Amino acid sequence: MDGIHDLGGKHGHGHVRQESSEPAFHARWEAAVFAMVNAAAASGAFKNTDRFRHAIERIDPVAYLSHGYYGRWLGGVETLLVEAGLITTDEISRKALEHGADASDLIAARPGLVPDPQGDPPVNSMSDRSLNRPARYKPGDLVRTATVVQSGHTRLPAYARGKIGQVIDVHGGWVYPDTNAHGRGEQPQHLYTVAFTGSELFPAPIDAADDQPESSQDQNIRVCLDLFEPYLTPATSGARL
Amino acid sequence: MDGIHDLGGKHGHGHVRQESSEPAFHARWEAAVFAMVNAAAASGAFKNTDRFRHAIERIDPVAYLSHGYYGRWLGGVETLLVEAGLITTDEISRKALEHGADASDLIAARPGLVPDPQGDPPVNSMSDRSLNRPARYKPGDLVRTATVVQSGHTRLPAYARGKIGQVIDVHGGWVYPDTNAHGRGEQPQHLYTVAFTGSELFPAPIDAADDQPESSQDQNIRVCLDLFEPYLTPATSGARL
Amino acid sequence: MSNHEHEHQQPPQAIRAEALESLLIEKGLLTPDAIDEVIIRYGERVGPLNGARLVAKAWCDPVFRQQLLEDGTSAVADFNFEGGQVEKLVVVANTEQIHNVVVCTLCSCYPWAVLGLPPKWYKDPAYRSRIVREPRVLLAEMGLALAPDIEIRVWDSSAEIRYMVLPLQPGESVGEDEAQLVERVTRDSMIGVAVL
Amino acid sequence: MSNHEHEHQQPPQAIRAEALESLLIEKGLLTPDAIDEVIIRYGERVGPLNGARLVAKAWCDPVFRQQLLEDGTSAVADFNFEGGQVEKLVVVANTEQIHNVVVCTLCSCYPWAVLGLPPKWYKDPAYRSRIVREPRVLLAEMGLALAPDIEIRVWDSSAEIRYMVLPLQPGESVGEDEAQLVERVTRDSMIGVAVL
Repeated sequence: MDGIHDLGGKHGHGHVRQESSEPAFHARWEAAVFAMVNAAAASGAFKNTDRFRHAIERIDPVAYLSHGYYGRWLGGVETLLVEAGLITTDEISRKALEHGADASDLIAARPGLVPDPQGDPPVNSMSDRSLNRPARYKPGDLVRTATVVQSGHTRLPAYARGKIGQVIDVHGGWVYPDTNAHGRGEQPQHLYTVAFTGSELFPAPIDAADDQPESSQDQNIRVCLDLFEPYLTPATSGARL
Repeated sequence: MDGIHDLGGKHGHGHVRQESSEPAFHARWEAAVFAMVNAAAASGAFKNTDRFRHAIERIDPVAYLSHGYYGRWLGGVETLLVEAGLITTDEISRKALEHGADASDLIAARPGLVPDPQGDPPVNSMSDRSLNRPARYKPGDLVRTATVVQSGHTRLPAYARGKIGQVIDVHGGWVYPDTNAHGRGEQPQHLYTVAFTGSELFPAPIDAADDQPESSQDQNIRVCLDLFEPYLTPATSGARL
Repeated sequence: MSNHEHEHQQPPQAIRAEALESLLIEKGLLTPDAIDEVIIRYGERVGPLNGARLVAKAWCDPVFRQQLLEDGTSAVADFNFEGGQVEKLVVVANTEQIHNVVVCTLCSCYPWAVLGLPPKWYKDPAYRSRIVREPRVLLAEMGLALAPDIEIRVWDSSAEIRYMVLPLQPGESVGEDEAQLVERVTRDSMIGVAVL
Repeated sequence: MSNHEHEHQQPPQAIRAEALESLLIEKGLLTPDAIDEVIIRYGERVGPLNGARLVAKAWCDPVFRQQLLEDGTSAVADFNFEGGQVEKLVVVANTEQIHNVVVCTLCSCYPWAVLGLPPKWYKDPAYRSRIVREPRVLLAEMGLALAPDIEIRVWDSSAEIRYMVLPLQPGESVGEDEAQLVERVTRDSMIGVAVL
């Protein structure tokens, strides 16, 4: 999906604000959300992390940008608890009003009317899976990434689509998030680390004025991503690293 | 730029909410913003619409999605008034507190420390310009759009980058927003209407399950955009419409 | 609590707009009259009635219809509509096979002089994001179910050209005079999210 | 006004989290103990000290260093760190020519078992959007100015592999023992937004 979560390379998000002596949790409610996500998994509201990640991707875009990390988790887990039938949106909203919420407060959760099927429980809690088929690529191979991805959850970010990179590591078979998030099975795939030049991912603008050099023209940057085999096709030419 | 404003094709923004008997303005402040934008232009805070559009693109992304159309205009005009030195951010914030604002309220404006130069005033208030050089393309020609654009303002949306379409109309020379917004001159360019198939812009996902047909597979959709010549290169093959 | 609720009747951007208004008035950059003028101009004089007059005339007058479709800008010039934002007007005609719909994905461009100011939904993220990707699905959600064999043409207003849809004339209206026909034409039919 | 201010001390998502917490407790899906356990686990037992121990050992022990870089997962196994989120660990070493930095642009993946929970900025849009596009500019803003001839390698954690940076040992620390060296290693140096 082309969602608000896919932030790599986007403009306009301002400056990084570092804190000194930052605590693990800034408030008790953040730890409560953490515990509730664990509890939701234990109660069967979701069976794998891919599904939870996708639930977060589906929350309200304004909430995504403004509610913080645990606010995003909260929206995601509300969605999954509601979709699993363990709780209703009305129950949460009524309780929130009792706790002093404003009726106009932004609600992050976006439960679907017809949720994806849950699918089978994971074969095991780890994500690596042995595969009988050989890996299609080996270190040094040039690959081109897909321009189009699944309409739901995917782990190929928009900024790395339709780009040529070089395989630098091969990791064996891993659960495929694109299907696993939607109850369509683990469908394990070979996983590769692929390195790209910064200028391949973010080339110089077509008509940048000479007096406005973009940092993307920095020739000494590599970006590496871990990509699943279905995202890749062989490339015959392209910058070797 | 790859900003929050570039909404075409993005997922997660929910349902369209239509109103019956909608007024021109929902509140007096919306009309006040409209008048203030006119006043800012009259006072020289900006000299062309491209610059104003880009100021809106630069506002805070959460404000962009949540403050509404006139809220976006407000952020844009605040930015331009501050950058022009007509008013300070502090003055606005102090006055807002007097008017009952919360200190924690989200501020949309994002004035730059070193604003772009204003550039020359427009040759005339219209945007079409006669050009001595001939148009490179004619109706029927296949063209491919750029994958990369200016780092600032541009009118080539992300969803239409790196795509093949067919020229269906030729409009003569027009002021080029990509330079005009940044005080780098009108640099008029030939303008074309280019038609794309829906499946060129939004192809079917690489591994969509058969039971989840995406609407993007609808074969009976055309999307037409008005594109400036620098965005285009000749294409030799591609779906004719 | 009532105080709290009262304060929340105004969204923060409204409070900030009022603050900027009083600052600009203090600095002599804005007159209160200018606001009233905007309200009157776009509330009364500029609106979709202008577009409706064009549509009704095009239905009645084949020569005008042809002129409107071939060169909308000059066809409209005689009407002396005010309202700006239409430097070049392109009018696209619906047929039995083709349905047109207008959007501006990058901001909210709209042909003010012929349709007035756009409705809120036209400017909101949901419409701008979805109409180019899944127009048939979205139009159906908005109440316009189009058969799969009708081609949908989406016009994304990415430059200074402004688009307006010429809707099909309803069969039952044939024979009505122009003034009656004007009454039938809705704003939404000229954006392309409805038919008549 | 004081009532109003009081209500605003809690952001809406905090209120909603408390509401969900009491609902889940009512329904028997959550015990209050579970929250305390999370606070103790990630506040005390899981944190960047684990990673610092790895780094200090790698600085002192060339065999361990090689094992850590070649197969981080098994090199770390003996430490029995708790905390999850490190099914496969890849440790990337800074050199005089190459500087490494870690991000997760799509969510906020982070090697919990060795670094604890990530700092807020790691999860916020500014870092996630900019570090892949303009790492040299952003690192300089964050206080780490790298010469143009130093190659920057950004690791975007897009699958289940987790990355940790092995920083260069400060020259003045050579000869210190492992316990002293552990004290020198900062969380930020293991993410790659600082050097030592």
